[in-house]
Amino acid sequence: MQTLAFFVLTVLAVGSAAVVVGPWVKNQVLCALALAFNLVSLAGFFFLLDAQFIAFLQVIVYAGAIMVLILFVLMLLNVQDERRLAAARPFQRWLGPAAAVAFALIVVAAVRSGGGALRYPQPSAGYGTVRALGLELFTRFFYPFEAISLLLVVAMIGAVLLAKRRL
Amino acid sequence: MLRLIGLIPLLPVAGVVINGLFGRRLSRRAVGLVACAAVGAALALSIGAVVQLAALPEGERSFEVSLGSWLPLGSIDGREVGIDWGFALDPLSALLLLVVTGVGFLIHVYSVGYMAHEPDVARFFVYMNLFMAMMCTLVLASNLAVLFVGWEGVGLCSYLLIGFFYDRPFDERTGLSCADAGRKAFIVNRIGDLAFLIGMLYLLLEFGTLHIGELGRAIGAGHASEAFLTGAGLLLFFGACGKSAQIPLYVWLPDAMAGPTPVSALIHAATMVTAGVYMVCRMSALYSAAPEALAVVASVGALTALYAATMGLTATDIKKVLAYSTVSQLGYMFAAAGVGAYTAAMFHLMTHAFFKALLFLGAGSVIHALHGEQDIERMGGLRSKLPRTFWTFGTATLAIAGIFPLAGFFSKDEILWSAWSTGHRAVWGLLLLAAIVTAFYMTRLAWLVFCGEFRGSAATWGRVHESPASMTVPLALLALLSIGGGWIGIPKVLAAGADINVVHHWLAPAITPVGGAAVHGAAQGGSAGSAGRGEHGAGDEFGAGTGFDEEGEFGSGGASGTGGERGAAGEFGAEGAHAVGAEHGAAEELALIALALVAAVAGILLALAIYRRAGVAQRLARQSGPVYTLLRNLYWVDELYDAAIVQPFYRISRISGAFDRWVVDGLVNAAGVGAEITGHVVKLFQTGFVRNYALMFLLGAVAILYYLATV
Amino acid sequence: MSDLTFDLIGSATKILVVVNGLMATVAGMTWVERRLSGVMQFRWGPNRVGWFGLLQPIADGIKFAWKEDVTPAEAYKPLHTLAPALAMIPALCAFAVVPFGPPIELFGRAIDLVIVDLDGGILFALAASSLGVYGIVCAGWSSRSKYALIGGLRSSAQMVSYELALALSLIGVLLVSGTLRPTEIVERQAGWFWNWNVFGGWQLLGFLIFVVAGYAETNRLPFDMPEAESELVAGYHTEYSSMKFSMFFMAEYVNMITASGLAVTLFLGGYQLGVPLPLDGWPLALLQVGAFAAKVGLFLVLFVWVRWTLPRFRYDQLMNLGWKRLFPLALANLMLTAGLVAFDVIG
Amino acid sequence: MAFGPQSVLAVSAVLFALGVLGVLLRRGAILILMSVEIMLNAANLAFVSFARQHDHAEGQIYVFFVITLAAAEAAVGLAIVIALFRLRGSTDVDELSLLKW
Repeated sequence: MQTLAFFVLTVLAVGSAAVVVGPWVKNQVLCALALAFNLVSLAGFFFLLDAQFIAFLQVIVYAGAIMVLILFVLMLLNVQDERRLAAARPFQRWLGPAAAVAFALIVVAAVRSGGGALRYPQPSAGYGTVRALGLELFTRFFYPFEAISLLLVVAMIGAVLLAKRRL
Repeated sequence: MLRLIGLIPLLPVAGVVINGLFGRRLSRRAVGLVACAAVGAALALSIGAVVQLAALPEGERSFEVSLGSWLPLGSIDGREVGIDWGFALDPLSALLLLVVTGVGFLIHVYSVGYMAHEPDVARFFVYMNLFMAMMCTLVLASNLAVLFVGWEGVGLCSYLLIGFFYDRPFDERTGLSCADAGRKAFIVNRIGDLAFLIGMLYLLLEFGTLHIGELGRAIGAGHASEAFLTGAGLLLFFGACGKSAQIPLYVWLPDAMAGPTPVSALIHAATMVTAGVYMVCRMSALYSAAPEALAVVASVGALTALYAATMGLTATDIKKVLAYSTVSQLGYMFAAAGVGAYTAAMFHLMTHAFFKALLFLGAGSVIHALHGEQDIERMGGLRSKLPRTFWTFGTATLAIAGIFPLAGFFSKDEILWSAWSTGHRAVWGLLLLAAIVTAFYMTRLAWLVFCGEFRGSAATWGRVHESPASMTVPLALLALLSIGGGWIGIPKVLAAGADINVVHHWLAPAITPVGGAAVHGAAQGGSAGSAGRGEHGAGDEFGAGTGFDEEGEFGSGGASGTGGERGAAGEFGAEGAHAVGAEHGAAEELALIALALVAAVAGILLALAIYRRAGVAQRLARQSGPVYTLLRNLYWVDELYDAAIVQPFYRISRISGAFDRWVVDGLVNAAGVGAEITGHVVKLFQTGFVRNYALMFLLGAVAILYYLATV
Repeated sequence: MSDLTFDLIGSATKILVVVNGLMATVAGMTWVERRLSGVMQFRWGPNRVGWFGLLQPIADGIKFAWKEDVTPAEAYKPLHTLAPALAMIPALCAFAVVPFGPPIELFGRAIDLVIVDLDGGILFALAASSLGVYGIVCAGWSSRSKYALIGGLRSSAQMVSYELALALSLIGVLLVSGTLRPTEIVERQAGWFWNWNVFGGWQLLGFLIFVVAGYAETNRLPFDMPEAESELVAGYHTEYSSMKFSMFFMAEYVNMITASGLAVTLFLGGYQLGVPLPLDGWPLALLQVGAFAAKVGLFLVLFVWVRWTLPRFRYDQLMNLGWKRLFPLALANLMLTAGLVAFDVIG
Repeated sequence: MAFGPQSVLAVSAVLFALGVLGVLLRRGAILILMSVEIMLNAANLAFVSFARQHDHAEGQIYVFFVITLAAAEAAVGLAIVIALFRLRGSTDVDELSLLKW
């Protein structure tokens, strides 16, 4: 059951990611939608991993806010399709993918050889619930939490300053 | 209130903050109001505190607060050393505190009127308030470190205020601008302060504390060698020379007159310049234990007193005359401290604060009336136009000349007497001469300004006007003080034997007299010293006798940190010659008083004789020839310093400047060139295409990852 | 039969019931809306088809089905077809966590009348509703028409802006009831009606904000920028016709119902009657489901009422309201509630 | 390969690699931003998996932070893109090779 869900999700996630990444899709709005799909499928992963709260957060913040923002910008700027890859720097074309693949391979190999557990243990009661995370967040991670909120404020101001024509 | 003394320095700071931040937006009157209010509050608080202090029994009239640790220095050879941010109020600091805040307040009020037509008043009052804060810190400091903070602070403020009119020229003879004058004052003070700092650190290393009381006890316990104490004392005294304008560091004070007149009155007459004297009295324990240092103090003081007075004879700038007079009066105080009569020094400090502030303010009023004219050659006959100023100024003149029964008389006479009675006859002689000269040039000044014919242009004469109330009222108050201020120190002989010398009883607990003997010995003007000698065996009896009168009180007062058993010894020494000693001393003292009075009167009459009729002075100047030019050019000391110190310094600076330009900068440039060359190579990587950077980044990441995964 | 199969069947039936119920309500709503608007504007509204025109919705449905389905030549086909579904699905999903009745006994098993009883149900609802925008955006973009595009743009911005206020106004309730599980939230509002969060939880302000934001989220007047017919012909669904259009249409209504359901659940005691009755078992359950339906219905009527009463906002006004009024108000409400909870006044 | 830590990590690795590819191959600034999002999400996945594996909430907390961070990053990034577009009339990063010698 889980495994089935896992495979389905994997296919969806990787596929949508490929759509976003692959230079063969020129239409940026499509890519954005694919990314949104990818994010939702990741939320599915989180559900599978008993991280309810994070899953919801993923959907609300990522799919619901960030992606909408990106879509908004795409439509606002009404950007035309991406042009073909310039042939100017060919090594970019093969070296890049090669490095990326190498990266993935190394990680997978490391994970395999690391010989970590093959199965997840039984989660403790109330794992991944809002309460559990909330407690952690406001006790041990209180200052990081405040810091991140500060970061948000700064980012907001920065965005306004950058995007506004006249202040 | 006593617990609040920590606030006294902070109240003016409030003024600083308000005026400093919003001064430009506030109206002139508001600024003045804030400043005066700040100082007024400090004054009120000080009075309250001092009253409470006085309420305490004489023995424990000393209160300390520590606002927490300031410099925890770790351990110096074994002892845990930490410096607190501590304030202390004892009779000594109380006296000066009252003088500072009181006179300071009056002068602030005066400044409101005086600065009415000057540019950015806010800045002025910010500096003034800051000065008050620093001065209070200095006075209240319970350890030398805090005192030094105040010390430097007032130095800074004095620099700022002297250069207040930084854009105006000041002295045509030396071609200084006001800014230069400020710089001069600052640098000269630095020299002294350095010595002070060194002395301070020596003490710290020796005793592991800078707390004045503890220092006193440690010294009294006699751990340190006398040589060491002498050295430290001299170092500190050199600092005092800088701050209090004594030979050889007096040169800055006359130029300090570049500042606005209230500043001269407050800083360069009444308070800051007396800090040196205060410091010496504060460290009386140290100096009393180091007779050689004390001797130096005395001689320097006496010399300065006469030397500066002579320069006052020929100066034509109204404020400079007063400046020289200040220097010489400070000399007086140091001389007093030098012969061991710290109380006399403080007494004179106080009275001097009154009449000298008054003189300056009067001068300020004159200058104000004449729209900035300062040359007495272009004044005269102002008495009719400025009656109030005239009367107050006149009073102050008599007071400084030492005419009975004005404030100056008592303090000056007391100093003379202590010098005489402690056997420093030479000091006494110098001081007496100085007294004559003082009386002379002060009379000259007063006469040239207020009497005779007006020598300025008719236009100016037309516009002369008496100053506003905000200026004349402080004048009046100060006049009263300079009349009555001395009556708290009436010597016994004049009081028909009744002992009503408040100052001494007040100050005694805070003073460690020479030899640490009978604290109240100073009651009859420095005979404390002789009482000490009585203890040393080689004493002259009347000193011991008069010292003895007070023994009873001392025994009951019992406030001296050290001199307990020695006081007793002094008592024995005094026992025999008590009866004879008293009136013998009295007769001699009366004679001296008379002599001093005669001297003063003589000086005055001489001045009148010369200046009543025009031309006499000029003829005199021509006849005296070289002497006159010598005085006129202030013994060419400035030129001497310039040639001996400043120019060589410049030359060295030029050499090292060249070194810096060619060698140091050369190295720097070499580094720069190297970087540039490297840059030309490295820049090839910078294609400007983000994705290339990303690629590089990725390659690096992969490499690291591979390393981590394999190793 | 085993628990698993029973649960499967149970959920299946529940889903079936709920979806059909929703559809029926939608159909009803179309009629109600038109009749009510008629009343408000002193005209009849649909009154030919069937008794009082009650059969009008069916007629409409048939008509939609029979219409030709036009797709613009320039349109991006796959998305253009997908968009209506994208709009519909989240709307339906969001309702899944709304408890419409108390747990009941059936075949000796307890069944709670909610499709899924999630620990973070409220979050789920928010997530689903936040996904609702994609349908509109895709529709707007894929039809390659400036009207539609602008409609899509507007709705995306509008959604993002108002979700803030919406979520913030919720948090008040969550603080009071100390859980995100809708069923628990409802349970905590049992008893007299003054236990309802809107009264007992001091959430009146939050309630109002929620309602206003809800209107914006569902693109209803006075916030129907995305389809402002006076400016953008019909906004994002300008290029749609026949069933596709009707799906948008239905999606809007389903959204309304969901929003109302959430509002009721969070603030108005869900299926609670508000008066303790000496009943239990089936009758009480039925009564409570009825109460829920009634409350939701009330809200729907309110939706209609507002639509036909208030004029449409200008876009900048909309944004100002969202960011400069509702958002701070919601924050204030949050602070207040937090304070009250901290000092044990409530919750 | 069944559902378990290793497989999930493998998936996250693949996703990350894809994100990297996007950054390397794509030219549209927004697309690059999106690829970065993918990378972030791959990291999140790994985090959550670890959290689950060690039955500890920390990993999820980090994900929480990452998401917040991503929000900030998207806001600023998009703002920059908009400014860029106003300036150059395109979001092609290869046209922005001004900052070179």
